[in-house]
Formats: sequence, structure tokens, C-alpha cells
Amino acid sequence: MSRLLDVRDLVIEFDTRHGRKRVVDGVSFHLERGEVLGILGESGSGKTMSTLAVLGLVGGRPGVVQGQVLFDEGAGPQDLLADLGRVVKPRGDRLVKNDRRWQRLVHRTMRPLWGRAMTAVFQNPRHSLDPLMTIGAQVEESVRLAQPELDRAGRAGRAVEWLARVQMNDPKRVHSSYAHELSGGMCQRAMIAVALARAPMLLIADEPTTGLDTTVRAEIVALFRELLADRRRSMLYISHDIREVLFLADRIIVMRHGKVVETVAVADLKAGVGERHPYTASLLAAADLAFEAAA
Amino acid sequence: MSRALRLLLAAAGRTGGALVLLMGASFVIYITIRSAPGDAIDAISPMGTPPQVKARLLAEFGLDRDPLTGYFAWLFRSARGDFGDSLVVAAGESVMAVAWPAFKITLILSGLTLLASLALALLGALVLGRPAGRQQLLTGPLYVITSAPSFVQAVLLAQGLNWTIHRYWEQLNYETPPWYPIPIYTDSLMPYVFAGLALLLGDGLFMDFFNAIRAELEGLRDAQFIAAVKAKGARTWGHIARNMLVPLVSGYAARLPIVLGGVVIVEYIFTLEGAGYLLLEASRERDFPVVVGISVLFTATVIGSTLIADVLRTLVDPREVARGG
Amino acid sequence: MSELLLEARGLVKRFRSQSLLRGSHETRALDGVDLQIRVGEVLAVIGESGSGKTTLGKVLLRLTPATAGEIRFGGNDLRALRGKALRLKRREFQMVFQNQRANLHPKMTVRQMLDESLRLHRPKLDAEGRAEHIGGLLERVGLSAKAEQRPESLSGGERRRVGLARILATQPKLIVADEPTSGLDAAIKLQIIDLLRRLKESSMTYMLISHDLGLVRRIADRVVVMLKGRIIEEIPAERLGDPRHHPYTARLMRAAHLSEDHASQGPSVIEVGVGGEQRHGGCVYAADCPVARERGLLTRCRQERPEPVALGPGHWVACFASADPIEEEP
Amino acid sequence: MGGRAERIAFWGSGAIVALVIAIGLVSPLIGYDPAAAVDYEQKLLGPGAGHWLGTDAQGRDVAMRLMKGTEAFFLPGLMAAGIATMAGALLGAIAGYAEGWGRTLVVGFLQLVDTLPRLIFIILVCTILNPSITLIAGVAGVLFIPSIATVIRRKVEALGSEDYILAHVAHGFSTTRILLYHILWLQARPLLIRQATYVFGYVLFVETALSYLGDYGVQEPTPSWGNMVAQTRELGGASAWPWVFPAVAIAVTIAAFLAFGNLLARRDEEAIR
Repeated sequence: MSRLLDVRDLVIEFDTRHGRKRVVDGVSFHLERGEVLGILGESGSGKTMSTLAVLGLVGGRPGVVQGQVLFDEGAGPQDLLADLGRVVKPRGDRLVKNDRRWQRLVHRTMRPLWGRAMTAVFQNPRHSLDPLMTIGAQVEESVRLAQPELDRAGRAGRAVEWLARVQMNDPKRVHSSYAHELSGGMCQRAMIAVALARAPMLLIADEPTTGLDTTVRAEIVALFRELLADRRRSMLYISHDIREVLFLADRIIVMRHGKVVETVAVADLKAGVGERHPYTASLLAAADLAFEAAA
Repeated sequence: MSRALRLLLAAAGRTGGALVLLMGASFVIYITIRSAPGDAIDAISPMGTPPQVKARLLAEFGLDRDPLTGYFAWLFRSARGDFGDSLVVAAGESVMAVAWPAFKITLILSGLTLLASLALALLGALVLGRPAGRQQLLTGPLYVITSAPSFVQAVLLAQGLNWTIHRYWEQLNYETPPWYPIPIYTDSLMPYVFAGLALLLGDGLFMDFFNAIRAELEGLRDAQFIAAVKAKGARTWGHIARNMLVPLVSGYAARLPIVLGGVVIVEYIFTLEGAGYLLLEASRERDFPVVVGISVLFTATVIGSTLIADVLRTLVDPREVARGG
Repeated sequence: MSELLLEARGLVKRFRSQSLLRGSHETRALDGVDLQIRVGEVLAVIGESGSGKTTLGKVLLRLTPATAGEIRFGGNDLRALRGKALRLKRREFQMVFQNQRANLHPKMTVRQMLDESLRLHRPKLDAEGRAEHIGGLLERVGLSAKAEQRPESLSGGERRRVGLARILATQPKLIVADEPTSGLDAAIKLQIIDLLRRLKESSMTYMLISHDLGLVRRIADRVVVMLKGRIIEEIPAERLGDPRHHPYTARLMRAAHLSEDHASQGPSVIEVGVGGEQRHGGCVYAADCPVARERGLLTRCRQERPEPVALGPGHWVACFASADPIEEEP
Repeated sequence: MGGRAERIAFWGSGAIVALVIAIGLVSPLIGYDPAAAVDYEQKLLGPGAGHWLGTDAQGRDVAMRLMKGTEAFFLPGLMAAGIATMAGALLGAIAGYAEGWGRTLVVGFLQLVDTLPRLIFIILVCTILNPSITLIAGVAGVLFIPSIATVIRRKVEALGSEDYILAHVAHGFSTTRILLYHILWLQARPLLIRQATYVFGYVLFVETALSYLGDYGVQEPTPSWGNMVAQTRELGGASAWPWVFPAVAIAVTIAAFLAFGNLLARRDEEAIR
């Protein structure tokens, strides 16, 4: 196995009303090919920001991203943040960036990667879909990018196939529906279809079950598990729910206040190998989970 | 129900609503006429109106009947486009014959001005994006200039225009190209351009439009679904354009009344013989059939533009139909 | 068994929306709910979003008018109360809202907010008495050090505790707590659970609305399960996990502990039915129920409304398949 | 948010607003006889020591007339803003909170008034009734009720569906107290401030516009910024001083009122959040 992603010393700072705030403070983690890495943390722990930085989607807010994000498509690692240092300048005691040039550079680096090499499923599935386009059209957009050789009918057929693969009850009807006509769980399934139709190397799922009902959440998590069964895809799974992460991931990192407090293989954790960080232990306790060392 | 049928029903419902509104608004106008102090007909008709004309007015506006039947009599006449005859401004001619050509000028002038404002605001929002510190300071003076009333702008521009014409344009004669849609009453297009400019720069219209569009655009760029489109590797501009359409059209319709307010005085300053000019002339001469006719036309335009925006929104945005009429 | 505090019979809440395009559309948020709460107990209402559990809480406290049914609170007919009489009665039943911001005024300190409440509900107390009372309240929720702070400098859990203190200021007989721990971080969640537990020990009566089974297990005495506006099961909290659950409850319990067998199931009809019609004739779970399908009960389940079947002390389910125990799937 | 630029704008516009209000309050105390001010020997002077802003074609001091000109819009503007905000807030609250036919009636009324083009309707009213600036301000106030009511209505509806307000109901506060104190005063105050300054600016616009046109506004020799600008017509190109200052005063005052209202509202909103 070779490393697909290697994040080193990632720092993200934002300007807020109360001054500059460091939301991610020197985070490092890596992801092997075919591995599922769970990132566990509560709101404000910086887990979402870290993954958005990998995706180049931190957005145009005033603030800076520093560190290294090494992504290896197969031809050797490429630092996705390498160019960005050029638009960051010190002003006074802090660093500021030229927003527009920053955005341009991010686009130049990320455009060839988005979709094909890495893609994402976000929380709030209802807001992840274009409200004015049918679900089918949005899946077809992905299909067209992945398989440009297909004609109209072929694309529509593939889109329906994908909708069926994410276990929609009536894929044909969903194909011609709009986001507001579907429930949150259905929207999330549609988003997963949109993302997977591009056959990405790395899928980033950012709290995909937050705000969904208990049973629906279980279904979505199970769907992820099934879609990952062949292990050809790597995934970063971000969640605040320790059960989900333990269920899906091979390895988890636990984040708190912008820092990684623990990295542990799920098998070790379940077997009770080694000491747990007190914070991880409290998360386990809150979820009524106890793993004892097998003697 | 099929989507097309639901759309049709929604559009029909909206049109019905607009008609009811128009009726209500015309009722307000009618009641205003009836509330004239003293003997209504003496109070509202110009001095020296002959008794037979007064009698005719009395009948035309149903002032001799109770308010409700009088209103409906007047409404039916108006609905047929018959607002009576002008008393002074174009004595003896029917109001519509005078007002309609003038109204076309006003409509085209304000419509095009607003379109130019929209285009400029959109362009500015696309080019400038998020305002940085220094830019914000620059917008200050621009803000002051553009919040000045359009008539103040017009006065300043008219002074400039006079001066310019004196200096350079006096001998030139402008020829209207045959394809040109605006009826030209003066020899030069310049007054129209200047009037448009005054409207564009005045009444806080541009900055308001610009800020609204910029906020909308920023909101869209930060929207989660745009991030999702990026993440799947597709181009975002198509999605952004589609989602901008509704706010642009609504913004256009919402600002038309502002422009229609400003156009009245600006036309007067540049002596463009549009409906605003006519309105002020008629008002000065107490030629109230003309005043009432033009008021109804303006009101109908406001309601009509809102209706068009509503229907368009229903066509573009599938959530509208779901929300129900 | 202690005396009844609140009793509801045949509660119905309909939302009707009239639209030119879609015709009249009716949703039954509550579809014939019977409920009893006894003094000193904690009743948990569990169910997923859209099951009507929050509506039930609001209807019981007269925050939303019921369409039909009867609510008796300590002997009074609650639905008959109007105006000032109702407002005065309100101090006896309070609601903890899901929203953290609820009840908190951004520009007032914690002390000022509590003072405002006491002024309204305990007009006989003088300034000193109020101050003393506030001290006691803050101590009860563990916020003594934060009396002079404003909401913006409080954490999510502290805000919730201020909300609780404000509610306790009215000395209510019943507290309806709607998802009191949702959106809170694990550590703070434990604090709130601890606080609720301590209040329970001081014999406060609660109705706890939650989808968090962990919370329910820790606090509740009795649990009712809601689905689409109906109560489909009632069970003593210590018997949760009983093999004879209603099929929907079983599914809910399984979902809380993630397992492989959800994968093959596909999305539930409950969820798909968001835009669809609601059926009132039969069992609300019929369309989605694996047990009904397995045992060939579908037609009956679709047409007849199942009556409660007693399965043990304080345990009943409204299900035709419940005569014999339903095996929990491995 | 905006940082330095916003602070400058806030204090700058605030200073202008304060100045206009101060002049509006003080100027009625100063006696001024327009006829006595005429002095043809001093006509069309540029700005100088004796006359800070110069004199007009009749030799009257522009600075003095500019100051007295505030009387033409100050009280009417306050009146219109008062009518519009109070009635707008009340009707908006009703439209947002009430149910049934009361709500339908109020919403219908608001929609109706909203369709009337403001300036055109004011001219219509002036044509038919005996116009006075008080009447004009009153009509302007009424015409602005819907735009305020709509904003308030949205706010009330948004809050009404939130647990926030339900919590107050549950706590035993009366509906009137919740509507007037908790929603209108505490939550919608920034919106009301913004709308009130907007209406004030609009009355300044209408007054100056009508005075400029000369038929229904303030008549010479009583000064108004509008009829001062109207001097362009007689002056031709002779001198710019008599009308440039009032024109700038109109532009700056309106801009200041709008900006100050907006920025004040934004500060208030941020404080509430």
C-alpha cells in the first residue's frame, strides 16, 4: 500500500469579529490506498475545516491555510498547497492573503482533481443539491464527466442505474424529481450517487448523517459500508458519532480544539489494546460503549 | 396533475390576483377623486370649465351616484380604455390618445434605464467580488452620489448638457436611424441619454441594485450546492446563472416603481414629452381626467411587472408551484 | 401507584393546508393519542422526526390548540382554560425547548433573566427574597459562578441550564423536555443528563421527548413509542430490549446500534412517504413492516387499526403480530 | 465585519444626521423675514466672509436660507416616519401573528397600498385636494406602511415559528407583551430604525422635488432646498453658488440618513445575535 493522502502540519486561521481564530492547529494525518479513515470530533473541533482544506473548498473567508497536503494520484505525491504560499504575505503580526489570487490558484490546482481524484458528500443533503435542477440532471452531469462517450439516452440510463445502486425505491421517479420533493435521506442517497458516478479515488464524507433520523442514518451508514465493500475506494469519513466511525473506519483520528488527540486502529480500540486518551474514553462512555482488553 | 397544467393554473391564479389588485388600486384612486373638498366637481375641474363639460365629467366619473355604483361605472369605462377627454392639455382629445404615446416613451426610457442599471450592477458584482478594505472606502463617495435624488442628478446633468450643447452640438442635427424603436420628439437623442443617466445614477437605485446582486452572488458562491458541484468536478457558472435568474428578475420588477417615480421629474427637467411630463402639465392645469388616466397606467405597469416576475419565477423555480398559489 | 398529574384522551391534531393547486391537504400530526403522566414519574416519548412527538408536547401544554380530545391537568380541563386563567396556570407546566436560544435574552445577564421570571410568577417576593431564591436556583443547576454573565459568554450546555433554572423559578409541577441534549457535545450532554437525574430525585415530574435511547434508558421510568401521530407501544424503561417489541420499535432499537443488516433493506417507506398520502385506516407501519409481510398479515394491517395488546405489566403494543413474541433479528 | 471603513461611515453619517437634526431643532427659534433679506446690491456673490455660502439672485444669504430650508422637511419627515413605522409595525405584527379574516384584511390592504406608485399618487392627491406639506407627508407616511409592515411581518413569522417565542408563551407572558416588547421592541427595532430613516429621506426627496417643480411644494419666498435648486431655471449659467450648495445638501443629507439607518441597524443586529 502507498499513501494516497498525507496531510502535514495543517494550520487554518480565520478572521472573526473577535479577532483571528485558529480553527485547525497543526493537524497531521495520512490515508493509505483502499483505507477508510474516520475523523471523530465534536462541533468546533476543526474536523470539517481540515477536510475542506484537502478539497480546496475552505472558501473565500479572510484567513489562511498553511501546511502540506500531499496527494498521490499514482505519479508521486503532489503538494496541493504548494502554490498558495505565494499569495500569503505577512501584515503586522499576522499573515493575510490576496483572496482572488488565492481562489484562482486553488482552482488551477484542484480543477483536474475534483470529481475524478477526490469528491465529497456533505452534511445538509438538501442544500447540497441544486434546487432548480432535477436529481437526474445532476447525476447525469457527473456521468457525462466520467463517461463523455455516452449519448443522451445512455447517460440517462446510467443515471437511473446509479440511483438504483444507492437503493432508491423508485429510481425513475427520483430521476425526474427535484430536491425539495425528496426527504433528507433520499437527498443524501442522491448526493452519494452524484459523487460515486464520477468513480473517485477518494470519497470525503463530511458528517453525511447529521440531521437525519435514527433509522435513516443507519441505512445511509450501511449503504456506505456496502459501497466500500470492494475496497477499491478510499474514504475519509467525518462524524461526531463514535458508533458510525467505529462501524465504518479502519482507523480513526480523534480531534479536539483543532488538534489531533489520538490516532488508533479500530481493531486495536475494539480489542482494548493500549491506553485511551481521556477524551476518547469520555466519548465512548457517552455512547455507552466499553471495550475491555481481552486479558 | 401534470407539471405543465400546474404551471398554467399557477399563472392563471397569479393573473387573477393581479387583476383583483388592479381593481383595488383603481378603487383607491377613485375614492381619492371623490374625497375632493367642497363640491367635488368644482374643486377638481379647472377654473372656467363650462357647465356642460362639468355635467359630462359628473357622469363620466359617476360623481352623481353613490360611490360603489359610480366606481363600477367608471371602472367599466376605464377597462375599455376610455378615460374620458382631456380638458386643457389637449382639450377635447381622448385621454388615451394623448397619454398612450407619451406613456410608451416613459416605459421604454425607464425600462431601458433599469436594464442598464442591472447590467452594470451585475458586471460590477462579477468583476469586483468581495469588497476589500480599500474598496469599501471608495464606495463611500459613490454611495453619496448615487443616493442623491434623480432630479438633483438631472439638474446637474442638464446644466452640463446645456453647456455642452452650447459648446459643441448647436449646429449638429441628429438623424434617427430607421430601426430605432424610441419615437424621437426632439432632434437629438442626447436628452434621453442624459435622462437615463440621471435615473441610473439617482435615487440610490444603482447602489441598492448592486449591493443586492452582489449579496445574492456571494450567497450563491458560498452555497453548499455550489461546493458540491465543484467537488464533483463540474463547472459552476451554469448553476450560478440559473439560480441568479430569479433574483435578477424579481429585483428588476421590484425596482421599476422607484424608476417610475424618478422618471416623472426627470422628464420634466429634460422636457421629454413622456407620461411624466404630461402628468405634471395636466396636474398644473388641473386637467384631472389626464392625471387619473396616467395614474392608472402607472399603477397597472407596477402590477404588471410584478405579475411577469411572479410568473417567470414560477416557470424557473420548481419550488414555487409546490409552495402553492 | 401515585396520583395522576396529566391525562389526555383521544388527542387529535390536524394541520389542514388549502391550496388552489393541490386542493385541500390534511396531515394528522396526532391521530388519537391517549396518555397519562403520574406525579413524580418520568415518561419518555420516543420516535423519529415527523412522528408527532414534539407536537404532542406542545398540544399537552396548550402551546398549540388541539383539534379534538381531552386534556386534564391536576383535575382541571386544560382545553377549557382561556386568557389570563391559562396564563396563570402555565407556571405549573413548563417546556424545555430544543432550541438553545429559547428563553434567553441576549442583552440580559443570567440574574436579570431569572429576576424577570420571578417578578412575573412570584409577585409577593421582595428584592431580597428574589436574590435568595435566584441563588438557590443557580446552585441547583450548578451555575452559581455565572450569575452576572450574558448568554453570549455561556456555552451551549450552560445556556440550557439557564433555561432550566428559569423554568424551575416558576416551581412547575410538570416539565416537558424536548430533546434536551440534542446538539450538545458528549461531555456537556453527560452534565445535562446528570442534572436531569438529580431533579428527578427531587421528585420532579417529566415528560421527556427524545430520540436518544441512551438518554431515555438513563432517566425514564416509562417509555411510549410514537409513529405518525400514534402511540404504538408503551413499555417500562427497564424492559426496553424486550424481544416482544413492536416491529417499528425493534427497528428503531437496531438502528441505534449500527449493524450490517440495514444494508440490504433499502430506504424505509416511512421516509419515502414524505410527499405521499397518509393513510388513516390501518396500522401506520403497515407499508414498511417486515413482520406483516412475512406473516401474510398485510391486508389486515392495511385496513384495520390494531388495538393495544397487553404483553406484561405496563407493557402493551398496538400490533396484530404481537400475540406471539417477535424475534429480534441477529 | 466591515472594520475601519464601516466605522468611518458610521460616525461620518452620524455626524451629518446629528447636524441636520440640530439645525432642524434650532432653526425655528431664529427669526427670518424673507422679504427683508432681499438686497440687490449683494446679489450673486460667491462664498466669502460676509456670506459663507454666497448669495442668490436677490442677494439673500444662501447659508441662512439653507438653514431655514430644513423647516420645510424636518417636522413633516418626522411625522411621516412616525406614521409609517408605527402603523407599519402594528399592521406587520398583526399580519404576521393573527390568523383568519383579520389577517386577510390586513394583508390585502398592505398589498393594495403597495401597488400605488408613490410619487404619482402624491401628485394625484395634490391635484385633487388642497395640497400642503403636512398632507403630502401624511400620504407619504401611509404609502410607506406596506414596506415596513412586510419587513416586520417576515420577522414576526420567522420568530413565530421558532421555539424562542413559544418559550415566552409557555412562560406565561401575554400575547400583547410578546408582540410589542419581545418581538417589536427587542427584535425588530433595528429594522424599524432603518425603515424610519428611509422614510425620512423619502420625505426630504418628495418635499424638495415638489418644491423644485414649484406647484405643490414650499413656495418662494419661503426657503426650501428644492426651490433653491429651482433657481437654476432663472439663473441660466450666471452663477452656480445659489443652487450647488442646496443640491449637495440634499444629496449628502439623504445619503447620510440612509447610511446611518443601515449602519445603526446593522450594529444593533450584531448586538442581538
